[in-house]
Parts: sequence; structure tokens; C-alpha cells
Amino acid sequence: MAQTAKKQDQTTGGFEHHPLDDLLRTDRIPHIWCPGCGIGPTFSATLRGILASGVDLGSTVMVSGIGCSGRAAGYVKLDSYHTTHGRAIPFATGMKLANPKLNVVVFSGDGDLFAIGGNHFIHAARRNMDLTVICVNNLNYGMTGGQAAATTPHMAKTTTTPKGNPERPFNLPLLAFAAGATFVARWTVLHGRDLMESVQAAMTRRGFSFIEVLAPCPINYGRRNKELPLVTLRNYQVNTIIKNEASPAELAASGSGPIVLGRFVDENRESFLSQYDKTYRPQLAPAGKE
Amino acid sequence: MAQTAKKQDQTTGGFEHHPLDDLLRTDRIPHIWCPGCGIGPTFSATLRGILASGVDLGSTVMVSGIGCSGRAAGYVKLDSYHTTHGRAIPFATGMKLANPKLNVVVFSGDGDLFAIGGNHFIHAARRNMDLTVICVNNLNYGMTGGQAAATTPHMAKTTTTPKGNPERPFNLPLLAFAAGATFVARWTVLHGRDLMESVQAAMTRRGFSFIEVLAPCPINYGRRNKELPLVTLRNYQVNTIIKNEASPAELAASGSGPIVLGRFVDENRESFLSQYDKTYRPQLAPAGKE
Amino acid sequence: MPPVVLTGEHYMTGDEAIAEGAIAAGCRFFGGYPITPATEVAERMAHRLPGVGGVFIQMEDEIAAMASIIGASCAGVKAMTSTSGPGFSLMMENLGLAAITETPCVVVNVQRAGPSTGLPTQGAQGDMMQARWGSHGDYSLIALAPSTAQEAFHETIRAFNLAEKYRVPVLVMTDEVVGHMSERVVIPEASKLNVIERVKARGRKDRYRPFEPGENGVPPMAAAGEGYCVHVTGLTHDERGYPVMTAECQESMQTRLFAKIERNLDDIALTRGFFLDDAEIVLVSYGVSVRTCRAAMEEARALGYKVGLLQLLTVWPFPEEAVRALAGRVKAFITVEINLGQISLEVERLAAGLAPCFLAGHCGGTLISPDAVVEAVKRALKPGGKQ
Amino acid sequence: MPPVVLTGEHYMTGDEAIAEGAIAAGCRFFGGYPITPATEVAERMAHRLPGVGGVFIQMEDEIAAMASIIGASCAGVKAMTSTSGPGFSLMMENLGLAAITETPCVVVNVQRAGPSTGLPTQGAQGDMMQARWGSHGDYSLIALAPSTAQEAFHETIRAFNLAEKYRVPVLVMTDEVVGHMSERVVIPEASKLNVIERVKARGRKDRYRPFEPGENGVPPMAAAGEGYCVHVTGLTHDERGYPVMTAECQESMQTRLFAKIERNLDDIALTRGFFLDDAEIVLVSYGVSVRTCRAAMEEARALGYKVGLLQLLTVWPFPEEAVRALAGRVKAFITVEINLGQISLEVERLAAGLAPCFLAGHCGGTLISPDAVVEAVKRALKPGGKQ
Amino acid sequence: MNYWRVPLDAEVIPLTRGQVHVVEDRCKGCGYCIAYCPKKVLAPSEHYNKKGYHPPLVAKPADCVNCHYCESICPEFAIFSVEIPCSPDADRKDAA
Amino acid sequence: MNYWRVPLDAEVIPLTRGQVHVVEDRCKGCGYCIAYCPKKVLAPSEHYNKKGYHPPLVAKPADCVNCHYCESICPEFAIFSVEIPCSPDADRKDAA
Amino acid sequence: MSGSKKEILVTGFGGQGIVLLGKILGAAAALGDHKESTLIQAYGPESRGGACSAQVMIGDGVIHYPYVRRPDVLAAMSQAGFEKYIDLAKDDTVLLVDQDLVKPKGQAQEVFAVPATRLAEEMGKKMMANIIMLGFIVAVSRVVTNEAARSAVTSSVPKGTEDANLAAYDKGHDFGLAVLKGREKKMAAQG
Amino acid sequence: MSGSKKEILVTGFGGQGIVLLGKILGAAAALGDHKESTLIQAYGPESRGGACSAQVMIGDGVIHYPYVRRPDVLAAMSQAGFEKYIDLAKDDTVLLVDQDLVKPKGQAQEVFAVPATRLAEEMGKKMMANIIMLGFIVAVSRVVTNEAARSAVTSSVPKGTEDANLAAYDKGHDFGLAVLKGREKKMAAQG
Ligand SMILES: Cc1ncc(C[n+]2csc(CCOP(=O)(O)OP(=O)(O)O)c2C)c(N)n1
Ligand SMILES: Cc1ncc(C[n+]2csc(CCOP(=O)(O)OP(=O)(O)O)c2C)c(N)n1
Ligand code: SF4
Ligand code: SF4
Ligand code: SF4
Ligand code: SF4
Ligand code: SF4
Ligand code: SF4
Ligand SMILES: [Mg+2]
Ligand SMILES: [Mg+2]
Repeated sequence: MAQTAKKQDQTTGGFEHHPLDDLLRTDRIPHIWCPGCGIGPTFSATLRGILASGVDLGSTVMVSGIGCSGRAAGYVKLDSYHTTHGRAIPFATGMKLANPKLNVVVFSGDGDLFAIGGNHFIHAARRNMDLTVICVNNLNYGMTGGQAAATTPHMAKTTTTPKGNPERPFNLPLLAFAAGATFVARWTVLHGRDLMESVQAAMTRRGFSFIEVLAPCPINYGRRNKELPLVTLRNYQVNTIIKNEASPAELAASGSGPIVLGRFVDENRESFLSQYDKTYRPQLAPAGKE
Repeated sequence: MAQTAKKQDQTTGGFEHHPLDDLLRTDRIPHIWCPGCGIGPTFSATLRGILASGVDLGSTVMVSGIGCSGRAAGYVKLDSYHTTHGRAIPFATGMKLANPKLNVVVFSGDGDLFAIGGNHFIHAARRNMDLTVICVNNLNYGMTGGQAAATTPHMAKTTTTPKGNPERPFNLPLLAFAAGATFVARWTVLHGRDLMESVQAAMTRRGFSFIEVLAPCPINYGRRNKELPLVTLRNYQVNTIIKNEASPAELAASGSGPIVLGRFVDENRESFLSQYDKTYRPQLAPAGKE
Repeated sequence: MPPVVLTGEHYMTGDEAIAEGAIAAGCRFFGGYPITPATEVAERMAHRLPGVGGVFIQMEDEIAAMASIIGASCAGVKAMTSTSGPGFSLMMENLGLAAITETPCVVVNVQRAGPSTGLPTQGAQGDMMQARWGSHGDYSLIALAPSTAQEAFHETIRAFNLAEKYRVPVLVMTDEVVGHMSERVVIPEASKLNVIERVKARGRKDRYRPFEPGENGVPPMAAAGEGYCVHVTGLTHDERGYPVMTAECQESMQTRLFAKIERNLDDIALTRGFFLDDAEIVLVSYGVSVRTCRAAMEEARALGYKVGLLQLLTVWPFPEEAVRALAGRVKAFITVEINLGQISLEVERLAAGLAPCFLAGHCGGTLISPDAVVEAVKRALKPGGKQ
Repeated sequence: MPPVVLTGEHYMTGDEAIAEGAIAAGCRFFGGYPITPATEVAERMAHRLPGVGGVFIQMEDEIAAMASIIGASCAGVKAMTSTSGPGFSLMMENLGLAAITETPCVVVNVQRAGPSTGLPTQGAQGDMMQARWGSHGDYSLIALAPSTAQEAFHETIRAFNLAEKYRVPVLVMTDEVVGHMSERVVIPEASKLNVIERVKARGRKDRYRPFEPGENGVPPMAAAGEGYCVHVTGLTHDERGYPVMTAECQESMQTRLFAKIERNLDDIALTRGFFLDDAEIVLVSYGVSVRTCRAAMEEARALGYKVGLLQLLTVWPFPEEAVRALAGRVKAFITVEINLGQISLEVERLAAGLAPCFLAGHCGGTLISPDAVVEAVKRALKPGGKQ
Repeated sequence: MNYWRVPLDAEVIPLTRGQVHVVEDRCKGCGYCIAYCPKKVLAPSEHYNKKGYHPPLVAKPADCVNCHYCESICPEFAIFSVEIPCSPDADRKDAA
Repeated sequence: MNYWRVPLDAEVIPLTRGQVHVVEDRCKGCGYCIAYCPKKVLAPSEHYNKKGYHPPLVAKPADCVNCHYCESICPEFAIFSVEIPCSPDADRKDAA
Repeated sequence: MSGSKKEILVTGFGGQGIVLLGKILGAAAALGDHKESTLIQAYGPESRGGACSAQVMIGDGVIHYPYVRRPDVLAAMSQAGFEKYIDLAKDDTVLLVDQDLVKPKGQAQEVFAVPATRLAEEMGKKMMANIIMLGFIVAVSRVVTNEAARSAVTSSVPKGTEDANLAAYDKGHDFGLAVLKGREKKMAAQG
Repeated sequence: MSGSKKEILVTGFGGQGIVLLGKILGAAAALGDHKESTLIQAYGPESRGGACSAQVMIGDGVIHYPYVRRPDVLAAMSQAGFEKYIDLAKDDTVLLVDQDLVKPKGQAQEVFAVPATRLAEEMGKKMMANIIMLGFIVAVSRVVTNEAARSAVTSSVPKGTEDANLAAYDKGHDFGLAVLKGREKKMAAQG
């Protein structure tokens, strides 16, 4: 019987409809990500979070930059925009301001959002722009073959730091907080449920929400730093602690000590759009309502 | 007698040599800055700090971006480079790395360093690049006629926020700290001596040093926000407190409460160049010395 | 609520006229960054837009400004930015994104003298070739060049109309002099203005293919949130908008992108002729230099020289036929432009050896003087006269 | 310590050959940002530079990369960056800074098919006009285009030599195919390589004027820290380097900046002719398309067509005389390039109607096939044949 | 190391009985689902899918507690579980 | 308001006797030096300099304690003080 | 052509409101007097202190070339501006200066002087010196009508400051009329 | 021309080391056998899973056009690659495949098969399947000499892995020689 069940399960007959298929451009699956790549689980948790939030999918948009992670926009069955390297946030800003009814999710890589795109990130955070930004942090530039990123650990090996990275990585939640983000969380791909819940929470609040997701790039980062995919996942498991509401300033920059995960900031502050409408377009603001 | 002395003082005979004239391109003075502009006192304290530090002036360089503040490079009698808007830091980075003997000071405006140039700032801080960065924060874009900057207070009026700024300003020391700067201070133009001492300290240490200077732009910011120059200076006097070593995370974002001034961060961490030499160019590193 | 169209007589700068033209054309999003001498466009938009239900945002730099208007346009709103040389250079990468994704948008370049920071408060026309070639790869776009504040108003409306009609970025290439000069601008009633809207996606949402050409080779456009579930990418893509990494897809995509402009040259490539019928010498000019030409033409005609003027209201796509048609007939072309020879290269190419071509130009900081043009006319008429 | 010049026979890619050429030319600073298909230049520099006493830094973006090499060069060190289309677009603003401040530097563009993200892993030659016109304002620079890994090595050295000699940014415009193709590269001994150093400032420090032209119109250059107390600005400036906001200063500065290139065309504008003596049809090409032309030329000659080839090793300044000299003599020009017509416009302009001009091009993703060129030859020879 | 196979949030999610499904041709054989299934339901297989990877084998289908962990960690949307209606008591025993 | 004219760091700097110098043609008349001189040494003047501004008048030269505050705050490098050698005792009295 | 066209050059330093002066003059011509008119503003990078000028053309026909070549009216509110432009003046150029800020020298033409800045200071509105100068220019040169100028002042200045500005304008205009009357008397006396 | 020129096309998916295989082949020809040789690598954006190919030209004269038009040798390590390129094959194209990954069908030419991946797995070095394939190609097609190939292997692989790679190479090469011998026997038997 077990044998029969197995056969049935593993065929494509009857059961092949994955719960997320409705949110996927299935004609483009399998995606281009390498075996074991952490973008897939991040993407999948994001989709589950969007679904769980109950937002109207017809007015939900995904915007990505360029990179392996940025390819996500090409797989989601939502209005989706795959822009230029580093520019997803300002593109998304224009989109959100032009049509405030849209729920705009930016999904992109660490290089895209924090190397070339770092300025847009800090300014959108400062403005408390009404966006949800999800960063796949795989510690390197996957797409171009594994160069150092602004998130690459000190002394890690990449193709442009062959003897080790002389620089230190950003602490992304701290940077987001310092810039003015009003929702900040960090998870790993192993923390699928927490991640999903953070996405869900971010989708239903106003203002700027940022979620960092630690995700393996086994091919380009892992290979050069003796991290097979399962080793990376194990690190996420044994070398992390969850401290919700931890002060971002106390998050140890990656290096020694466990990586702190959690939802660090969740602050209620007037978002750009609500402030703009109040100040400049009182004619549009719903009367008597904040 | 008093009368005689006065006459003598006020002529140009005998006494006209200002103590900073040796560091000025006096053939270009008077400078273009408006009456009461805070760039002048910032610049003058910077020059005094450089002098006080005792660094070799022949290998000291000033790099500026574009803006009223950026014009400083044109008045200092040092090798000086007036680059493009926002790009002083990467220019200075190239310069310092190409010739590590140079002492490189970046002197520029808040718009230049934190609006268009914000990304270069956070990355140079992250790298602990061997630079001294001095930012004249006059809360707006002076040069182009008073538009909002990333430092403009919430609801302040500028030509692009005619009914008030819907955004909130960066807290520059906090941002610098979060990005990785190892020396962070904030003063106003009234705090000439403290500012000078911070410049002096920054000049003689390795790594990335950042000094924010609050400075009035009476013409473009002051006029629109009912701040005559002397009113701004008075604010600097009555509405500030000095808290050296205050945690950057606790610095209230400008708004309510007094502005906290002081030297907030002074941390000893391997600078980019010393780490690079150690890792990549041991042949250049002085033997046995860190 | 302030009026949407500021009907009536005004004394305003070219920059202000551009802003008013944009509002009248239906622009409801402006993402900008200040720069002399274009700042006044942004400042007026900051004042005007919220009152008509639009949004103004000052972005952190010109890259972001350009990205934001593409995003806004993809959300279904007419969008514009304005800048000058240094900012224009920074917009080049995303200008390519607008071109390949066929996103309507308007970029105003109030030119100043370069290169680099150059003379920030003084005019030039040194970015004309950059307007055509400044982004990487092959692409096609439209660039207009008004010579007066009144033209600035109307050409801005035309810019929006062309952008929306052909789903293409349109550049308004003006300059510091027109931008900062005040003069009379007469704004008609809203009902008298021709305002074109983009062709929107219609029909069954599951059958819509975002890059399948409709009429004129232009695909109807679905905005985000309209339920068409589009995918838009800066990669080479097929009609579904999906990336396809082959030379064949590149060929078919690019062929259509170029054809939609080329096939509609009659509608796009606007010129205006002055005294061309009997002209022996034809001045070719655009933007503020047209003013010099018109003054010079009067002076030269008064001296008995048969001088005509071909004004390029559209500079890109280059109105090739207008020049070709004259080439066999005239004694010489003189291109008048405030640069060291940019559009003059096109004129020379199209003259194809049939008429000698001269340049009356300099590298900026001031207008070309009418005297210099009159001198050039005299020289061109000297036998064997080469400049 | 690894050898500075990797003398010997190697099997390497064009990207690698460029890096080795740079090291051999004395490049000791590289500021870069990864991008396909130029990343390998940066990666090799990251490996090689520290060993020869230089510095590699990966900057946060291409804008920073370009700024960093200008800074490094101002500090007295030969400096380079490498990129492809999207990054090249981002470098445009600071390229203008290098031009106006006369800072020697080398920018490598390994071209891929655009516009925008386009086909990141596939070659094209679509940035050739951008190389000349991509930054705002009038400026003059030099662009070279190697067609083999061996040429890539030598042309990179030539790029540094020209940059240093004329104090000008020099572009190495290669493409994905040459960049990623491996082939034999023979590197001579260091002593056999011609390496030129910039003319340094000399004499009394208080009398030095940083922009006072020396020999050939090029000012001797003082580096930061040498005691000359220079001021360098992207504003229009006089010989002292001080900003002067007048049209007159603009004129005199620009005149010199253009003249230093134009007066030295003989030294700069390198071309190579193949079978031009008896050619009826001349292929004009550069970079990787030269390979197509050489294959096609063999095939066409085998078929009895008198085909020659003008290879442009220097593309900008355009070798105008080489084309003009042929224009009267040949039956047609065919420009072969992987774009929709860029350099072909220059060829057409210079042919001045004396010979019909054709383009064998497409918008990228693959090479032009020799067959397509042979076909173009046949068509060009058909009476009245226009493409 | 026992801990190794416990999903990080096993305590907080309701456990029922599940049937796990594998969309074989999507699988790239990373093995995450196998390594992280708390009930060791999955195992490496020998056979190849269309792309040449080894999809997981549902070795112990009856042990699946429908925790969705495999579904959550799978980078390929290639595996998921659905609840099997059955007596709650049995379930709880299974999960204990 | 007394406090208004005290330089913020008056306590920490040594006070001697100074002679203050004004480079008149550099002055743009902002009045900072006048407002912030702790000893009210300076006062507004009536006369114009080359550029049309009113440079400060050294109204009470003998009161200058060489604190350099005017020098430090001046945006124009237009005013500075130099120490006048004199008996330290007198100085201290002055400063008290 | 020049018969039907007036070229007016106003010069001073940044911060004096020279451009606003020019703008009001141009608007008065264009909107009030229904003539053609252009205004060119030239300024340096700084908001204060640098040289600055406004060039206004007023004519009956379309104005193509907007730069002043030979001014019919030259008004200077700074010495530097006066010296920079005086060489462009024609024999019949009307020269006007702020008498406290400009010391004309070497020119052949008659100079009309007004203590605009001083009058403004007396009114307690130093920043209205430009409007006083405007009134003075209009009175002396008549390049635009008084009515057109007054209504252009009203519509060009910030809301709430109209009356004060009109008062300043009138002060300059009256001063100009008085100067003209004095001059007439003098001429009559001389004649 | 084509007499003196060999066109070799190796195809597979990203991650199999196809480009390295091509690079060793090209280097062997250029540096070991002193011929002219070019290598073109074609790959998609992804590092794993996508189609990927190496095109090697080997000739006596300068190679201008580096693209394979009609391969003399076609080696496939993926089904997709085989199907994509088989139509380019000529009658005398030497076809080689990894027998576990490619099921050739429909082609007229003889197919030389090697279980490269399986052999590599057996050696415990799955990532050396490409080197085994290289040895096989060299043995069967003789586009480069065995010596040149072996020395190119040594100088192209990471330090410390030379011996393992040479072993893999030899395994493929030996397998190829055996296949050839078997074929000869068969032909002899048939003939
Ligand atoms: C302007 C520009 N510069 C560089 C590139 C090349 N590029 C493409 S993706 C990428 C980095 C991607 O890194 P990341 O954002 O971390 O994404 P990942 O691939 O790691 O998911 C780079 C540098 C580009 N496309 N555009
Ligand atoms: C790329 C680019 N964009 C815009 C400008 C125009 N611009 C010049 S200075 C400036 C802002 C200056 O502000 P800040 O740095 O705060 O200096 P400040 O004038 O206030 O001292 C701007 C936007 C420019 N020169 N280059
Ligand atoms: S290269 Fe890295 S980030 Fe990109 S798909 Fe592969 S594993 Fe993922
Ligand atoms: S505009 Fe502002 S910042 Fe610029 S010089 Fe004037 S006062 Fe200073
Ligand atoms: S649902 Fe849970 S128990 Fe069932 S197979 Fe998946 S991981 Fe294992
Ligand atoms: S996690 Fe997904 S891709 Fe990985 S082995 Fe399991 S089913 Fe296959
Ligand atoms: S030095 Fe001090 S006491 Fe003397 S004048 Fe200046 S501020 Fe006043
Ligand atoms: S502080 Fe300087 S500029 Fe200001 S009034 Fe005093 S001397 Fe003059
Ligand atoms: Mg990454
Ligand atoms: Mg500022």
C-alpha cells in the first residue's frame, strides 16, 4: 500500500497543483535558480505571507532589481516589474505614489538593494515610504558569479576578494532602523513561518517595512567558503537566536556570536503618503480620518 | 588713543594678514558665500583643525562635491579637488588608495553627501575608509536656491516643500554609526573650538571619521523658515546640549528636544587600508607593526 | 482648487511654461531633483501638482527621479522629470529602461554649458547628441526643442501626446536661455488643447499580451493594478513580456521598437520652414538658436541675402526628409546651434555632398549672435568658402 | 612576487588580456563593479594588482568606480575601470569630469546587447555612439576597439599611453565575444613594450599653472601631494584651474581641449587596411566585427569580388581622413558593426555622396555572419542596389 | 544529533496527518526536504527526473504529520502536503 | 539675556589681552562678531566697505581679551585677534 | 527695428531683487501695455553678492534675439554693474543709478540718480529698493506706462505686501517725476 | 579551409564544467600542439541548470570567425544540448555523448558513448565528468594530441587536483581507445 501511495504521490496525476501555483507563472517554472539556492524558499514564504495578509492580489505588485533574486518578479503571477540594477525602490516609489491603492512589494538581492541601491534604500526608509522591501541576503553577488557584496562577511572569499574580504558587512537591520524604517525584521530561509508572518504583517501596515532574509547561495558563495547548502542551513539553525524587539543597535554585526533574528522595529509613524495627503492634498484625505 | 588704535586695526596696513591666510587662496577671497552663511565658520574651524593636527600640509588634500559648501575646495591653499555632485567620497577613496601617504579631507554639503551621495557615504563608513568627512549641514540645498534636503526638518518650508516637508530628516551621526564609521561627532558653527578639536583628532587617526556641522543658510533656508542668521545661531546656543560619548541610537532625530552635540563615536578598528595591506600586500606592510 | 489649465495671458519663463504645459497635458506625477537651470520646473510642479490631484516628490538623485517616473507611468499616470546636463547623464541608464519597456514618460533637459559642471547658470545646446545616443545599446526615442516659452508650453503637451501615443520616452530639449527667459505665454482653454491618452489594454485579461503590437505597432498598455497581471522587464523579451535570451528575440523586439517610430515619422518629425521657397542659404536650427536665426535672417535679407530657415521642432528622430529635400536645391546649409557641431553632423550626412555644410556654433555660455550667423552666410556664399 | 609582465604564450580571454595589458602598461589602481561580461577584467585585477604593489577596490557602483579612478589618477597613479552597457551609462557623468579636468584614465566597456538589461551574456557593439556622445556637453576623448585577445592586450597598453600622453580618458570598446573568447596571446618582455608616462609638473611650484598647455597642447600634470597646490574643478576654468564663469573662458578652455586631440590625429587615429589597393568594395569595421569581415573578405575574394577592409583600431576621434581618402575611389562602403547603424553614420557623412554606403549590422546577441557580409557585397555591386 | 531534524517551529504548529506530494519535474534534488522533515518521511531516490535530478522518495508516507516544513523549505515549489482527514486522537499520538 | 553674549567655551580658554584686527574689505556685515564678542568690544559701523557692507567697528579695543571668538565665528576671514603682551595679573582681572 | 524696440538693462548684485524688477517691467509691457517683451536674467552661482543683471526687451513686433546689445535704458544698483556695462551705452542711453551705491564716472550721458536704497531704508523696507528703482525707471524712461507697472507690481509681489510695494513704487516714481521736473526747469533756465 | 580547421562543439548544462573542458581543449591545441585555436563560451544568466556550450576552433591558420557553423565534433552532456545542436551536424561529424544523460535519436551518424558522469561518480569526483569526457573526446576525435591535452589539464585545474584530474582524463581516454578498438574489431568482423 505504501508502495502504491508513493507512486500516486510522485506522479503528476491529480495532485500536482502546488498551493502556490496560483501565484506563480507556472509556464516559467522551473526557475533559473540553482539547486539549493535560498531565493526559492524566501520567495515562497513571501508569497505565503502575501496570501495570508488577505490583500487584494489584483492591486498587489512586485518590483525587483537585477540579480538572481531580482528574477523573482518574473515568476510571480502578479503585476510585476523587473527594473534596473539597484533601482527597484525608486521605481516602486513612483508606482505607489501614482496609485496609492497598490500594495507594492520590493523583492531583491543584497547587492541590488544595498550596494548599488543603498541610497534609495535609506531614503525610502527615511521617508517612511509605503513599501514592503524584502532582501534576499546571500552574502554575495550571485548573478555575476560571486563577487563581494556589502553584506559579505569580513575575510570571506569571493572572486574579487580572493584572499578574504578586507571590508566589513553592513548590519542591515541597524542600517534600516538608523535610516528611519518603521518595521524591521530578520529571518533565515529556515524560519519560513516567522518570515511568512513578517511579510503578512508588513503587507497590512503603512509606511516602510524591511525584512532581511539570510539565504544560501551554494554555488557562488558557498563553494568558495566551504559551505555546502546543508551546512549553511545548519548554521542558520544552530548559530542563530530569536530576539524579537531587540534594539537594532545591539545587533552584533555579523561575525562572532550568534546571528540575532526577530522582528526588531514595529513603529507607528505617519507614512509618506499619509503625511503628503494631509499637508498637500487635504481634498483627497478621507474627512475626519487619520 | 582708543580712536587711534581703532583706525590702525581697521586699515589694511600692517595687520591684514589673517592667521589662516596661509591656508587660503587669498586671490579668490572674498568667497561667494552669502553674508551670514555658516559655511565660512565651518571652513575656518576645519582649517584650524588641520593646522592644529600638525599633519604635513603638502600631503593634505581637500575634496569637495558640488554645492555652496563644495566651493570650499576652491578656497583652500592645499591640493584641492572640486568634483561632481555627490561623488567627493569615491573620488577621495581613489585618491587615498592610490597614495596612502595623503591625508584626505572631504568637505561638502548635506545634499551632496547625504542626498545624491548617501550611498558613497555609507559604504565608505562601512569600509572604514581612511578619510575625514566634514559635512556642512545647512538643512537644505543652498546652491540651487533652497530645496528640501535629506536633512530638512519635518514640515520646514523649502521651494519644493512649499507647505512644509512631509519627510523626516536623517539623523546623520546615527546613520554614520550604523553604517560603520569609527569616529562620529556633531557640532554647530558656534562651537568653533570643539569643532576644531574634532577635526584635529580626525586628521591624526586612521579609518573613517565623520563630523557633522550645523550651519545656517540664512538666504535660502532661513528666509523661508523665519530664521534670521542671528536667530539660528541663538538656537544653536540655547537649544543644544553637549553629550560626548552619547550613544548614537539615542540621539533624538531632530525635532523636539535639544539637539545633542558631541563626539559620539571614537573606535579603534582596522581601517580599509591597513586591512588591505595586511591581507593583500604584506610586502608593503611595515614588518612587525600593526 | 486651482484651475487645471491656467487659461489666459501670462508672463512666464520657459521653465514655468513647461510645467504648465505638463499639467495641461495631464501630467500627474513628477519625480525630480533640483539642478540649475531646470529647478524652476520642479518647483512649479511642487506647487501645482497636489492641487490638481497629482503628486510631486523630490527624489534623492536623478537616477531615482527617472526610475520613479517610469514606475509612476507603469501605474497608469502621466509622468515627467526635469533636469540639466549632469542629471541628464545620470538618467541615461533608466532612459534605456523606459525605451525597452515602452513606458511613456517625458524628460525635460534645460541645457547648460558643459561638459561636467561647466557653466551651471549659462545656456548651451551641448546635449543634443547625448539625447539620441546617451544610453547604451540601440534604442529609439523622440526629442523636441522649443525656442520660446510659448513653444515650450505647446511642445510639452506634444511631448506627452507622443509619449503616450507611441509608448516611448520623449525628451524636451530646451536650454537655460529659454528656461529662464520670461515672455508672454497665451494658454488656451482646456477644451482647445489636443491631449492624447495612451491606448489602454482591453478585452480578456488572460489573453492580453503586454507587448503585442496594436495599431501603429504600439501595444495597448495595462497599468499595474488593472488586473492584467503583466510582467515587464528590461531584459530582451517576447510579446508576453517574458525574457527570451536569443538573438532572434532581440531582433524581433528591436525591429518593432524602431519601426513604431520610423513608420510614424510624418506624425512625429515636425519642422517649420521660413522663407525656404527662394532660399539659397538654409539655416538649420532648433531651440533657442532659432531666435538667433530669425533675427539674423531678417538682417541678412535686409542685406539682400536669400536666407531661409528650417526649424527642427522635432530633433530626434531626425527629420531626414526635410534636409534631403532641400539638399539638391540650395547653395549651402548652415547649422546654427550652441555646441561644437552635433546636429550639424546629421545635416552634413544628409546633404550627401549635394550642398556644402557649415556650422555657426560655439561651446556655450551665451547665445550665438545674429552677427555671427550673418557672417557665416557671407562666408558660405563666397566661392569655395569653407569654414 | 608574481611577475609584473606575464611574458610568454598564453591561452586567455580578451578580458584577461585587457587586465594583463593594463598591468603591463603600469596600471596600479582599479576601481570596479561587477557586470557581465566585464567582470573577469575586475576579477583578474583583484588577483594581480596587490602583487605588483597596486590596489584593487570593488566600489559600491559604477559611478563610484569611475570617480575613484579619476581620484586615483589625480593622485599620480595610472588607473582603470571596466564595465558593460548599464554601468557605462552610469559612468557618463564622471567621464565628463575626467575630460574637463584632463585626468588620464582608461575605461573598458565590454559591450553586450542592449538597451537596458537586454541580453547580458551576449555580445553587441551598440555603445559606440554613446562612447562619443554619452556625457553631456561638448567634449573630446579617445576610443579604441580591439578585435582579438592579442589586440586587446596591446590596445590596452596603447589606451594607457594615449591617456597619459594627452591627459584624456581613453575608452577600450570591446565586446562580449572578444571578452569571453579564449585564444593565444603572446606577451613580449617588458623591455619590448612601449610604455608612456604622463609629463609631470616641473619647475618652481609657485609658478606652476595646472592647465597651462605644454608641448602638444597638453599641460604637464602635478599629482596631489607633490607640493604644487593645485586646484582642479569640473567647472569651466582658466589656466590656474580657477573657475571663471564666462563664455570667453569656456571658449578658450574648450578650444584647447579639442585641439589637443585634433592636432595629434596622426598619433591617435590608428587604422589598418587590408587589400585596399584594388578594393572596389570597402568594408569598414572595428572590434569583433573585423573578424567577420576578414572571414567574409576571404570568401568574397574567393568568389572574385574585390573587397577590402578598413579596420578602425581607433574609433574616436573618427579616422575621417582614412574614409575620405577612399571615398572618391571605391564603388561602395559597407560598414560592418553589431548595431543598427552607428559608425556607419560617420562613414556615410564622410563619403559625402561620393560612394554609396551600406550597413551590415543587426542589434546584437550574436556576431554578424560572414555570409551576411558577402550578401551585402553582392547587393552593393548590383546596379542601383540600396539596402 | 537529534535536534538536527526538528523543524525550528515544530512546537507552534498544529500537527495533523498529511499526504505529501512531489512535483517531480520541478525538483532539483537539493535534499532540503529530506534533511528537514521532522518525521523522516522522505528519502533520497535513485531515479532521475526530466532535468536529470533525483527527486525525493516518499519513503514513509504514513508518518507525514502535515507540518508543511518540506513545502516551506523547498526552493522549487516541488513538494507540498495536504491534510488527510482522520481521527484527531490518532494524529496526536503520531505527533507525540 | 546675559547668557547670550557668552561664548560657549569661554570657561575653557585662556584669556589674555588681545588686539582685534578687521580686514574690512572682506567683511560682509553679518554682525556675528558683534553679537558674540563676550566683551562687547565690537559695534556696528556706519561706513561702507568696497562691496557696500558695514564692517564692525572696534568700539572698545582695550576690552578685548583675545578670546578669538570673533575670529572663529566670522564667515569671511575678516576679523582676528592677536595677543598683546602685558601683565598676566591685569589679564585675569579683566577676564573675571 | 530699434525704433520700435527698447532695450533695458538693469544691473546690481544678487539679493537686491534685480530680476524681480526686470520681471515686473517685462510683465507690465507684455500684459499691461500689450507689447512684446522678453526678460533675460543673468546671475552667478551665489544668491548674494555676485554681479547680476536683468535684460528687458520691449517692442511692438516679436522679439527674437533677447539679449541687450545697445541698451536704451541702463539702470545700475551696484558700482561693479555700472562699470561692467557702461561701455555698451549709446549717446542717448538713459542712465539711472542708485546714488548711494554707484558713483558714475567718465560717461558722457546725463545720469538720473535716486537714493533708492536709502529711501527704502527710511521706509523700513530695505528689500524694496528695487521697487523704488522700478518706479524711478518708469517715471524717467517711460518704457512702460505707470498703470501697467503698478498693476504688474500688484500681481508680482507676495500676497499681503502689495500695498507696501505700491507705496515703494510710487515713491520711486514720484522721485523720478520730481527729478524730471527739476531737470526741465534747469533746461528751461539754461535754454 | 575547413580541411585545415576543426570545429568542435561541446554542450551540456551550466555547472557541468563544459567551459573548462573547452578551455583545456583549446589550450592544448594552442599551447601544446602550436596550432591556432579559439574558444567561445555561451551560457545563460544562471550558473546551474541552463543550457551551456563551448565552441572550439582548431586550425593551422588564423581563426577569424570563431563560431562553429558545422561541427566536426559534437559532444553532448545533456539531452537538451544534444537536441539543440544535432541539426548542425554533418555526415562525418563525430558525435559523442554521456550515455546516462543523453539518449540520441534520429541521427544518421554513429554515436560514441561514454558513461562519463557515472565513471566520475564511481571515482567519487562527480565534478570531474567533464574531464573524463575530455579524455574521451581526445581519444576518439584526435583533435589534439594526448600529450598536449594532459599538459593542458595539469595547467588548467586548481592546484592540488592535478593528479585526480589526470586520472579522470586517462579514464576517459582509455575508455575512448577501448571503444575505438571495439569498433575496429566490429568493423573488421563486418568487413
Ligand atoms: C548598472 C549595473 N551594474 C552591474 C550589473 C551587473 N549585475 C547584475 S546582478 C548584480 C549583482 C546581484 O547581486 P544581488 O543583488 O546580491 O543578487 P543575487 O544575484 O545575489 O541574488 C550585478 C552586479 C547590472 N546589471 N547593472
Ligand atoms: C548631478 C547633479 N545634480 C544636481 C546638481 C545641482 N546641484 C548643485 S549643488 C546642489 C545641492 C547642494 O546642496 P548641498 O550639498 O546641501 O550644498 P549647499 O549648497 O547647501 O552647501 C544641487 C542639487 C548637480 N550639480 N549635479
Ligand atoms: S548563483 Fe547563487 S543566488 Fe544565483 S541562483 Fe545560483 S545559488 Fe542562487
Ligand atoms: S545660499 Fe545658503 S549655503 Fe549658499 S552661500 Fe548663501 S547662505 Fe550659504
Ligand atoms: S509535511 Fe512535514 S512531516 Fe510531512 S513530509 Fe513534509 S516535512 Fe515531513
Ligand atoms: S526540497 Fe524541493 S527541490 Fe529540494 S529535493 Fe526536496 S523536492 Fe527536490
Ligand atoms: S577676540 Fe574675543 S574679546 Fe576680542 S574682539 Fe574678538 S570676540 Fe571680542
Ligand atoms: S563676523 Fe566677519 S563678516 Fe561678519 S560682521 Fe564680523 S567681520 Fe564682518
Ligand atoms: Mg546577493
Ligand atoms: Mg546644504
